[in-house]
Amino acid sequence: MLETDVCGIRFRNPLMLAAGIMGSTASSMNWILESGAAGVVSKSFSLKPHPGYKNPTTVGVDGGIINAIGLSNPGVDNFKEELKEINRKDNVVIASIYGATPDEFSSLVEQINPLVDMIELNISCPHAMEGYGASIGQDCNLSHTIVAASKDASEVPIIAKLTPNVTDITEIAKTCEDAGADALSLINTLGPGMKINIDLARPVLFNKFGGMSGKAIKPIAISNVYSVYEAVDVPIIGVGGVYNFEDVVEFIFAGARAVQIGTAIMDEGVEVFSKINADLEVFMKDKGYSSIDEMVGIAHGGD
Amino acid sequence: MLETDVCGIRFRNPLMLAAGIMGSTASSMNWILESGAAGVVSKSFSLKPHPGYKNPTTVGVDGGIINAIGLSNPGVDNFKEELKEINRKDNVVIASIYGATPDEFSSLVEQINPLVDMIELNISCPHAMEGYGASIGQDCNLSHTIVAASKDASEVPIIAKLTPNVTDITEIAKTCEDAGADALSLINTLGPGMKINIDLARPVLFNKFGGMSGKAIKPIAISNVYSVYEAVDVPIIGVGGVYNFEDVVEFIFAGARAVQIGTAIMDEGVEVFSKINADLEVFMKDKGYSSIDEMVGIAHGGD
Amino acid sequence: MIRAPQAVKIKEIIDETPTIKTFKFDTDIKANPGEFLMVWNVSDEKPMSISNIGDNELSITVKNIGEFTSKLHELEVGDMIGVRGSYGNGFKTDFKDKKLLVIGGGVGMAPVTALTYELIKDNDVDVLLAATTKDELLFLDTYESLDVNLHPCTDDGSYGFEGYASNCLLSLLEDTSYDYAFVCGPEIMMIGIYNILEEANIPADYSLERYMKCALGVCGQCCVDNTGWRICVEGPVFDSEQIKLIDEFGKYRRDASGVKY
Amino acid sequence: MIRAPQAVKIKEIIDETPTIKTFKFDTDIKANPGEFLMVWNVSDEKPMSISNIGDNELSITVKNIGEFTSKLHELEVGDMIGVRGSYGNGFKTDFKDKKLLVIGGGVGMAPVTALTYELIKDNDVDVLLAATTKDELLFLDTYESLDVNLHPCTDDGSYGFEGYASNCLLSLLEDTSYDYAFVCGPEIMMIGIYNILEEANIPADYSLERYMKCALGVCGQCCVDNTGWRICVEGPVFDSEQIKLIDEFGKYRRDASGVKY
Ligand SMILES: Cc1cc2nc3c(=O)[nH]c(=O)nc-3n(C[C@H](O)[C@H](O)[C@H](O)COP(=O)(O)OP(=O)(O)OC[C@H]3O[C@@H](n4cnc5c(N)ncnc54)[C@H](O)[C@@H]3O)c2cc1C
Ligand SMILES: Cc1cc2nc3c(=O)[nH]c(=O)nc-3n(C[C@H](O)[C@H](O)[C@H](O)COP(=O)(O)OP(=O)(O)OC[C@H]3O[C@@H](n4cnc5c(N)ncnc54)[C@H](O)[C@@H]3O)c2cc1C
Ligand SMILES: Cc1cc2nc3c(=O)[nH]c(=O)nc-3n(C[C@H](O)[C@H](O)[C@H](O)COP(=O)(O)O)c2cc1C
Ligand SMILES: Cc1cc2nc3c(=O)[nH]c(=O)nc-3n(C[C@H](O)[C@H](O)[C@H](O)COP(=O)(O)O)c2cc1C
Ligand code: FES
Ligand code: FES
Repeated sequence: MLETDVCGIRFRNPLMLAAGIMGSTASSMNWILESGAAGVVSKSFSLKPHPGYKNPTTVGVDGGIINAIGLSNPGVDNFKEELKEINRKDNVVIASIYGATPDEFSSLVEQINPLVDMIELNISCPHAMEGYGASIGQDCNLSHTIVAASKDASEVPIIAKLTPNVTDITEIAKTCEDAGADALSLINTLGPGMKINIDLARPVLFNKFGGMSGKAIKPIAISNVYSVYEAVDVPIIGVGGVYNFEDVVEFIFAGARAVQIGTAIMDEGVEVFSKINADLEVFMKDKGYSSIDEMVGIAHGGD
Repeated sequence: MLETDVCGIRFRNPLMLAAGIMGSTASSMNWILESGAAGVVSKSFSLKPHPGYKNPTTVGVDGGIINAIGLSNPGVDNFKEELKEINRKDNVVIASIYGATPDEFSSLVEQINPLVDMIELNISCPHAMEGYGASIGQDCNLSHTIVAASKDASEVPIIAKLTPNVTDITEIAKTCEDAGADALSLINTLGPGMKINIDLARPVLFNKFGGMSGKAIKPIAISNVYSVYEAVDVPIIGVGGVYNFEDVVEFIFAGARAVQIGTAIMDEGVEVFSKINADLEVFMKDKGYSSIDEMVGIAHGGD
Repeated sequence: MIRAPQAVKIKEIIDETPTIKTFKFDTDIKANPGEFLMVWNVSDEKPMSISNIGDNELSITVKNIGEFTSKLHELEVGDMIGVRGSYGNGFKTDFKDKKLLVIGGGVGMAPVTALTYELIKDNDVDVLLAATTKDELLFLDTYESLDVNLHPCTDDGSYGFEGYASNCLLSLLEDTSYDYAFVCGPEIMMIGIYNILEEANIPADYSLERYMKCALGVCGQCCVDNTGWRICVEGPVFDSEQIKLIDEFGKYRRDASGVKY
Repeated sequence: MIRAPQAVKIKEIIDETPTIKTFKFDTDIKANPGEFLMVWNVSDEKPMSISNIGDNELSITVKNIGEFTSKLHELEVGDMIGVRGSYGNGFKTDFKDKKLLVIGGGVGMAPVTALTYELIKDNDVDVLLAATTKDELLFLDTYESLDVNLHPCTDDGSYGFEGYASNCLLSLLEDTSYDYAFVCGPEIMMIGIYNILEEANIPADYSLERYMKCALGVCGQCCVDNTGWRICVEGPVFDSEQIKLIDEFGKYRRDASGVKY
């Protein structure tokens, strides 16, 4: 009863791994799949290897963490070797990619198409270098060009991952839909945020600013999913502070067809996937829901 | 040693009450002043009485609350009676006002000028009616017009209160400075956010969306203060998730000359002001700081 | 205390009087007598005192006086409502072997009834049960079966003492004195009672009502003059010493906009 | 465990060898042997094992091998650093009346030294202390004063056994067997030791190093093939059964970009 689909791609259950969390190696992603996730989104990678920022790249705050990993990755050539080792049987494998230009995106898309079921475009990382990440997703024109170029080059569905750090997320969502995105995932990390150590009188992160994730950002993510659901027709994947089955239901009721889980793994371990699946099934039986499909967006209905 | 000043206005200590929290009556504001705050910002009021939204107007979430009170207030005529009763001796009394047009703002400013030490413009409430609150503060032109009109009409310093719910807060900050704002306060509530009750499958707030406040938003507030400090020359008042002296120091190091406290009162009681003042003094002595002034913005310095 | 509504299923509805119903539901919310819940029916949310505290079970008792309360009266067993709380500062309960007086007017009997169950364990309790007319005497049957000295009182004399609660109180004080009293009812009634009890030197707890929004102590909507106390945190119950400082008691209150009336 | 750096003041610095220093500081962070801290010097942050666990006091022992570690070596008593942790899964310590063998190579003695203090309380402990040369034998004086059977070993024979730690281990195994062993050192050394211990059927704990970023188990930087385990959560210490499943052990690792080398 937990099956769902996102633009025609079937998921055993609505849970997948969020980009950038334990997603750099086939080994860790296979472990996550064995732990109950129906799909995995890889760490975002680019054409060339990139070391990311110096440490500290993460710091804990009330209700979550802020991070500025800086999109470190071994480059597409190395990453293809990882993608090949992911167990695709019954699982959905999604590559997250990033770049600065339409050409970079389409080149990445072409190279990985045969190895994955879907491709997520990271146009939303709030601590990327100038020209990357959210500097794309905060600009409608840039977003349109990048999504359109990726879609043209792709044989698999394209997901545009959105940043909440804009004045109006529905505008960008509609732009991405117009440009051909098959689905949207939201939200990437919030802010940016900052943590200052008061004894050393310095921002903790090497990059000073970092994106916020975890429980604290869930209300913002839910609100964004709810708004975007009313603005677009393409399916939505909810991300941001999912820790338990209640959170999953909240995202689905707001309009998501599936959710991604990241920071919760820090607190709950990889067991979080099987735990949520079990609890979600009990909830659905209790309430008389027989499919995820019938639950999607119902918080919009009525009065 | 706790004294500070914001654009020439002297505060006994860097703590003041944030707008909209226990700020609807002279009685409650006097209580807050007696509890150790050096200043109070009133609930935002408008020309005419306004009942705000129906309940639920607040709901708890991890790390804080989301609210959509909807700017309820008894109108300027009634509010003037409250302002007159606030004990101004050694205290800083700040009126927060809102409206939709430059005329509304300047009319409010003129009426209350004699009763207050400063005026804060609420151009940042994320759950205000269309045309009010953040719909002003998310638009540079509107912000400029409103701030300039208020400044023209005012005999006391004008504070523009900024919303974090924009693509780039420094842009709005610079606009407000250009328009004549004497100081900036940031941030107003974050988001908006949403809480859905999964048993009733409905957003809890009557207005569905509400602004988020409390601990959870502090990293975003710190980051915004840090960025705006590098973008403008006018003094900054930090707001968002201040619960203890460490939070105050973090804001000051990021660039704030004073802070406002709201949601913490829910968890810590009105005693939060005297507690923080006492702890802050101990911290300053321990570290050898002799004034707030020398602490402002030091997280920007060095390496 | 929870700050987001918890959905509960109404398991029993009791028609108390022509205008008052009690709703019972299971919940793990813990409460003390005098505290209240914010009750959400998906279209509005309002404060209601807890009228009975059971094992993992609470009751509210609602008088139909307007849009929200009339919608609550339409609810049926099995329907769901949202509740959050419990909020506020309740009645003093640490009494032993004392002569106590509980005074409730109309639906004001709700909070003091949860209290009475507690008080009668260790004390000698008189209850002054007031209403406009016999049919509106709330919990009359319950009180008749409880170990209390019951003094019913109706404005029209259709049952018990004829006259206002304050008159009834004066008559009780003719031959009895009390160590402590507990009062809840319309403010116009409570101010009369307060004057009498102060005169008689009987300290008491009074439960007040003001317009509520957050119930969390932040919005400031419910603050009273001149102390600034919040009905939702420092109240709704105040003792005689505190009531003395609440200038607006019995005089005025503020509506949803904050306008005095 | 804390997730944001706590500023601590260095209260003592010990020059252990020409390349290794120990830094002692007060902290309320609680730790077990084998766990590590992320150490922040305001310009970078890197993992360091806890080499000694005292009352509200921890030590780290740092070998100067690059930019960060050489900056740490410039620190003076009274300077502040940031530490967060303690992280990871440490050594097994629930042994009693057992014959145990602790093997450390170079700065790999750091984590096993915190462990040895724990083990010697209830067990008979042999320590194989290895380094390239006499001057680099870490904690030699300490171990000579401890209640252990010390087996120093240097590559160049300048002190104790002459040769690699693996040769020394083979010679020890000629006349002794052990219930359990604990190993930390360069991976090239550990793989040799692992092969010998497996052959001899001696179960053991091995402490691994991989490039660390978050140390919180989220970034995925430190995951090993083929299990996917995180060195910062499931590690850094793994037992023989687990090591068997870590294919990359002794073969390769990944740099900050994730490129294998
Ligand atoms: C702490 C507290 C405990 C209460 N306990 C009970 C109880 O046990 N049983 C009971 O029947 N009633 C109780 N009330 C009163 C109850 O909240 C109101 O009767 C109800 O809100 C009326 O709503 P309505 O829409 O039916 O009527 P309306 O026509 O909207 O209002 C009628 C009157 O009710 C009051 N009221 C309306 N909205 C609110 C609000 N949000 N907060 C406070 N007062 C409001 C105002 O005085 C108003 O004039 C309590 C109130 C408070 C403050
Ligand atoms: C769990 C763990 C515990 C450790 N305990 C100790 C200890 O007790 N004492 C000690 O001296 N050293 C310890 N190290 C190694 C220590 O972290 C490195 O020596 C240090 O990071 C080198 O930094 P550098 O800038 O001086 O050298 P660089 O020139 O930057 O690097 C030299 C080598 O150190 C390693 N290294 C660099 N950065 C990191 C990083 N962020 N995470 C992991 N490894 C890195 C790499 O293998 C690199 O090739 C430990 C490492 C780990 C993973
Ligand atoms: C350490 C870390 C690294 C991340 N890296 C990426 C990334 O490479 N690409 C991306 O699109 N999102 C990245 N994210 C964002 C997450 O995918 C997710 O959108 C966000 O963390 C909110 O979800 P959560 O609260 O469940 O973690 C990263 C988040 C964290 C915490
Ligand atoms: C219940 C509530 C009402 C508020 N009303 C106002 C308001 O009227 N005007 C305004 O500028 N800000 C208002 N705010 C925002 C606060 O002043 C403050 O900016 C925000 O809550 C963040 O600070 P905090 O985390 O300390 O509460 C309100 C916040 C809350 C929680
Ligand atoms: S109802 Fe908001 S402070 Fe009491
Ligand atoms: S260092 Fe990030 S998961 Fe281990």
